[in-house]
Amino acid sequence: MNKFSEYMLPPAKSTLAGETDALFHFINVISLTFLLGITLAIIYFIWKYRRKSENDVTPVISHNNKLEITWSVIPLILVIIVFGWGFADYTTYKTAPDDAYEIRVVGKSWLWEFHYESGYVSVNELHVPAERPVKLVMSSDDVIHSFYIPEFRTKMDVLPNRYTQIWFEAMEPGESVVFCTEYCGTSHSQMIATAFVHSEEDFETWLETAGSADDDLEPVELGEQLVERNACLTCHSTDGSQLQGPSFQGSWGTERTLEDGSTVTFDENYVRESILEPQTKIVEGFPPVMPPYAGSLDDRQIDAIIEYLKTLQ
Amino acid sequence: MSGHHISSAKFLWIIATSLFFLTFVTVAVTWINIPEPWNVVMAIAIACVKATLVLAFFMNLYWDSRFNTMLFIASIMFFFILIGITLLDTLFRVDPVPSF
Amino acid sequence: MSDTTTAEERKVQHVQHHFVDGEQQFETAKLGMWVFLVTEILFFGGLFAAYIVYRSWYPELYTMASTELDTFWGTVNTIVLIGSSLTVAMAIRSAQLNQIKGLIYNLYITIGLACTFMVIKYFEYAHKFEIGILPGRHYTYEGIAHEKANIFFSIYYMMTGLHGIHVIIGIGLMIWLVVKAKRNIFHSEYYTPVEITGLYWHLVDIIWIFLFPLLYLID
Amino acid sequence: MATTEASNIKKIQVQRYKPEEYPEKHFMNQEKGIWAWMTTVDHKKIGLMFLCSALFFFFVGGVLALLLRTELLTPARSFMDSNVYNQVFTLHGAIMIFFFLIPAVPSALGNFVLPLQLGAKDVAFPRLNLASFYIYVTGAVIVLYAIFTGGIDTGWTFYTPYSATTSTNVLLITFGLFILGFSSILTGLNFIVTIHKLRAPGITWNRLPLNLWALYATSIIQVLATPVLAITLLLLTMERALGIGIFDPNLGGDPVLFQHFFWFYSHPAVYIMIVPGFGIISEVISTFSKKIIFGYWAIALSSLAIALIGFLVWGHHMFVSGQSSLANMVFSFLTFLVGIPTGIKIFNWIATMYRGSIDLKTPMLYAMAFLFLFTIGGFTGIMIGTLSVNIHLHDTYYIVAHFHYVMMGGMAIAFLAGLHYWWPKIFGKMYSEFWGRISCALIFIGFNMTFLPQFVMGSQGMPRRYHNYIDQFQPFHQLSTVGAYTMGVAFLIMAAYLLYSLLKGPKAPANPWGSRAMEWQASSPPTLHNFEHTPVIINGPYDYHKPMSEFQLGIAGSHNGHHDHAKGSVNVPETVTEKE
Repeated sequence: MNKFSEYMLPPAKSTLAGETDALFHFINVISLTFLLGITLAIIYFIWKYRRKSENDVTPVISHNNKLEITWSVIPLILVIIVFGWGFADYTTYKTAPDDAYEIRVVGKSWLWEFHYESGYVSVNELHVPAERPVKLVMSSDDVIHSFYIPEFRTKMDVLPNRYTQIWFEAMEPGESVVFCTEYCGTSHSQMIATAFVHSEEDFETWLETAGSADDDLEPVELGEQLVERNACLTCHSTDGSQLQGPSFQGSWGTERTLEDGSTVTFDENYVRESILEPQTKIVEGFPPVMPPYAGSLDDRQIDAIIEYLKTLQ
Repeated sequence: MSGHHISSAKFLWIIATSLFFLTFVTVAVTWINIPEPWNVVMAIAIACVKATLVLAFFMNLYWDSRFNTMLFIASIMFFFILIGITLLDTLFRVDPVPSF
Repeated sequence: MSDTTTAEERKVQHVQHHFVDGEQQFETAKLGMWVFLVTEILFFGGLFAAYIVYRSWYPELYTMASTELDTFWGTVNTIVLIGSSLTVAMAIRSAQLNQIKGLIYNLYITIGLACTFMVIKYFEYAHKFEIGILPGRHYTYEGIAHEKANIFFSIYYMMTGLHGIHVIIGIGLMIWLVVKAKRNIFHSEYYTPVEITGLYWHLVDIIWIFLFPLLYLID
Repeated sequence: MATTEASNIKKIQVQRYKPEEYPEKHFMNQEKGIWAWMTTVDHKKIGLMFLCSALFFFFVGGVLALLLRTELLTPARSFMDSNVYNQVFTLHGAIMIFFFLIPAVPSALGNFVLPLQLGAKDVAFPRLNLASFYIYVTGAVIVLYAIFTGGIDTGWTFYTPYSATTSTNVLLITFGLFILGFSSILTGLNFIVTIHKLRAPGITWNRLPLNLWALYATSIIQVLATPVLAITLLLLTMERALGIGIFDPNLGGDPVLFQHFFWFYSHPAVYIMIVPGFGIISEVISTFSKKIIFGYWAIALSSLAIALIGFLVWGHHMFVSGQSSLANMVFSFLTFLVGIPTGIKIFNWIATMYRGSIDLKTPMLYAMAFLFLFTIGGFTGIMIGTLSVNIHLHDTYYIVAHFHYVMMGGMAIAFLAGLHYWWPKIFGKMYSEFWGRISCALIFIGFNMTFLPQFVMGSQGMPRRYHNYIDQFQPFHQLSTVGAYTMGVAFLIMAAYLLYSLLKGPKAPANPWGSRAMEWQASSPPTLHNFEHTPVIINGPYDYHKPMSEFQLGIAGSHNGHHDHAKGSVNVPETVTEKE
């Protein structure tokens, strides 16, 4: 039985996961016991009391109060236990420890931004320390998203008009996948991030060097990395195929027709404007869905992206 | 059958007059400043009395089959379920505040 | 009363085939109407719920915004609607007593009052549209210093608008009743349509009885 | 109630009326021509028209489901774009729920059976019944038109703010569903009034077939919940048309409030779908066990209890939506309470089979499949009603699997049980028992193959509504797709043998299953006015220990009867004029 629950669940990598798994297991055991009993009873009755002739006479058993009360009260007791257990765990999920390390999460269609206290912003990469409570304060820039890390057993909707929060404590260094689980439009299923769990020291080092790690890269190389890191490729391909947005391939220097019929040249100014304020000039035939990157990309990074785009001829 | 109760014209006029009077009262109480939340309570209470008058004597629930009254009460009850449980959420939200 | 059918025949000709008698048919129709009124109450109930939730969040908004609504005309409209409820009740009474003329007159007065209500409503709306209190994203009025002022008026327009639509439907039903009454279809044994339209009209009245203090009388 | 009965007893002269076997004239040929069908106020024809429309939409929804499963064979794009995929799953959900599940049992089968089981000639408001059908058609036409002019990609839940901002045809579709809601309301209204006012002499509340108790509970939900959906959809329509801002955070509104409004309808709507299924299962199990139902009142009242508590639990769809912890606690607790009456029903049905005379005909086979599948659906419901576990499982395939076990494994299987049970009554033809069982077994196997893997991948974290997925889930998805195809084949077999039965099937006797219920005392198919006499009921609908002759009584002389078999007089509670 234990094997069964283990097979069903992903590895438990946060301190709270064990609690959830135990309850999951408990409900499974009870349910399967009942299901087995019910199924066997059905099969046995079908065989034992099969119709022997058209004139079979059946006994008049209209009710049995004792029996009926028994099978009402036992499940009632069981579900109250399950409720209490679930609620107790839930309150733990809800109350973050005071010393939790705080990270801001912003959901945008269709990427996750993680803001650290140092001012560093990473896209689709969540870096957290192991063995230390981490609190995520989350909000959305557009529609409702939902932040879900299966291996941590934690999930919360990310709302556009309010802050929500979750907390967890990762047990050991490693990587876990982050999903968006509230349907948010076209590329909902590509709104995937990775949670990197570092040991305490590694995390400190990462945090210090995160902003400057790219300093010694060539602009084109940096641009390529940024395009990948910032989830541009969710909507813009580099091989000419058409996704939610126009492909980068062969775009540089071409004329683009906009929604209002006017044209614009795909040059430095247009790329810069489209990164910072994507909604102002939408190319004809594409939905206005790109989130603005103002605040998360600086001038040097934008220049690097421009250099990279120039190479995609 | 209870469905064919015939009210006298005088009786209908009495009900209507009380309704007019209560309308005046509900406007009048806004001239004296009753503090929150009692002004709301007052306004709703008067409205409920008026609604009850209409239900009982214009819509004949007073003489009608009890089941019809029950239906009406059920609809009010389910309205309270809708608003009551929704308020359990909307009044008790505790949102975190980002520290940076 | 010029038709040649005897009283006995008139008694039964309106009974549909699947009913035992007129009494059963009358009770059935009335029960059906009450069930329908239940759905109406929950239909408006959704709006009342939205009203209550937003009022509990922004009480100050409601106090500020309701000053834009004219209590005087609100009161007049309340009186008008209660008056029309009275005439509908009188109309049913006339039908019960076989006074077809009285029935028609009372229905005429009701229609008149309902139209009065709508005309007043029209002027209230027109005034608001003029100063920029338009529904939804078209809202441009700047006289209320609250960022959610548009939502109060969205709720206002939804509630009074839907109520207004119900009044218009009511007027339509009354006209239909007048036409039928003139064809001499109703009599003391058969006045089911008058009765159930009356129930509908009283409910419209009751909803206004609550809308009036909730929207106009917030001081 | 007992005192009312005692004071209302009156003596009625009765005689036995045996149903006419293989009638020459019945409701389908008494009035001919397309016009007679279009303008009919006969509840049986309206029920049939509903049945055809519901089956049509079941077919459409099923094809969409197969498209989805085919696309999900591979982790990346197989043959549909994300946008197309999103539209297809939205339509699959919306069509199955609003056009099949909700009307299939009440409006289609219920419409046909309800007056028959009451011994009435028709529903209380026949013209309203027809109006209900045309409102359904209007809604359907609007929605179909909207699908071909832009579609919709919001998911069937229409959550704001996505539904307020997406460029698809939300306005038209929500308007279509708004209209559709009135069809549901009118049917519910009609049923409530009919059950109250049009019962044949002798049908007291404790002789009401359990199917009618279930339909009664369903109607109450329809009448109380659907108006809230109507106003919610209207507000959403206005949100798109005018930007009223009540639900749209960009204009200052609150999206979670929309979820409250939406689920206030849509959770009870789950019971609109499943409770009538309970009614069918009660009828089928009793008939094919040839035994009095165990715990009549427990089953009857648990339907009402489910209907009532069903209104108090909508927030369990919103445990991670950002609603307050207090609301979460209350909703979770109430959710578990719904489990109790549901469990009671399962136990009562099994107890009914104990010492019965069980004949495993196709409808009974479906009922057994129902018991198994619905039990799984119920227990996984307990799992996801639990607050802490729900945090992990919310919006994953576990949820998808759970509600398919309840909706498809529960409701659709019950519908099929009902369809096969009443098929001879409706059309007067028998179908192939052999192919019926084969198809049932295939559906059972295919169903489990489709949805059991989804429990596993859901637990492992596979989110729902995903066009692309990470590679580790591929084996489960492939197994699931194979299962879906198996079901598709099974449904084709069913379509074939049912069509064959219509065209060339042997004629059905009036009461092929030997049931005691009222509808089987009419001929197959019933005549235009159901019964040529006024039926009188002196026994409960499940009193298999009493002779058949006591179930075929009618008021003596109310008909030019040619079968004058027995005459006598019985004491009958005067229910028709009974007051509450």
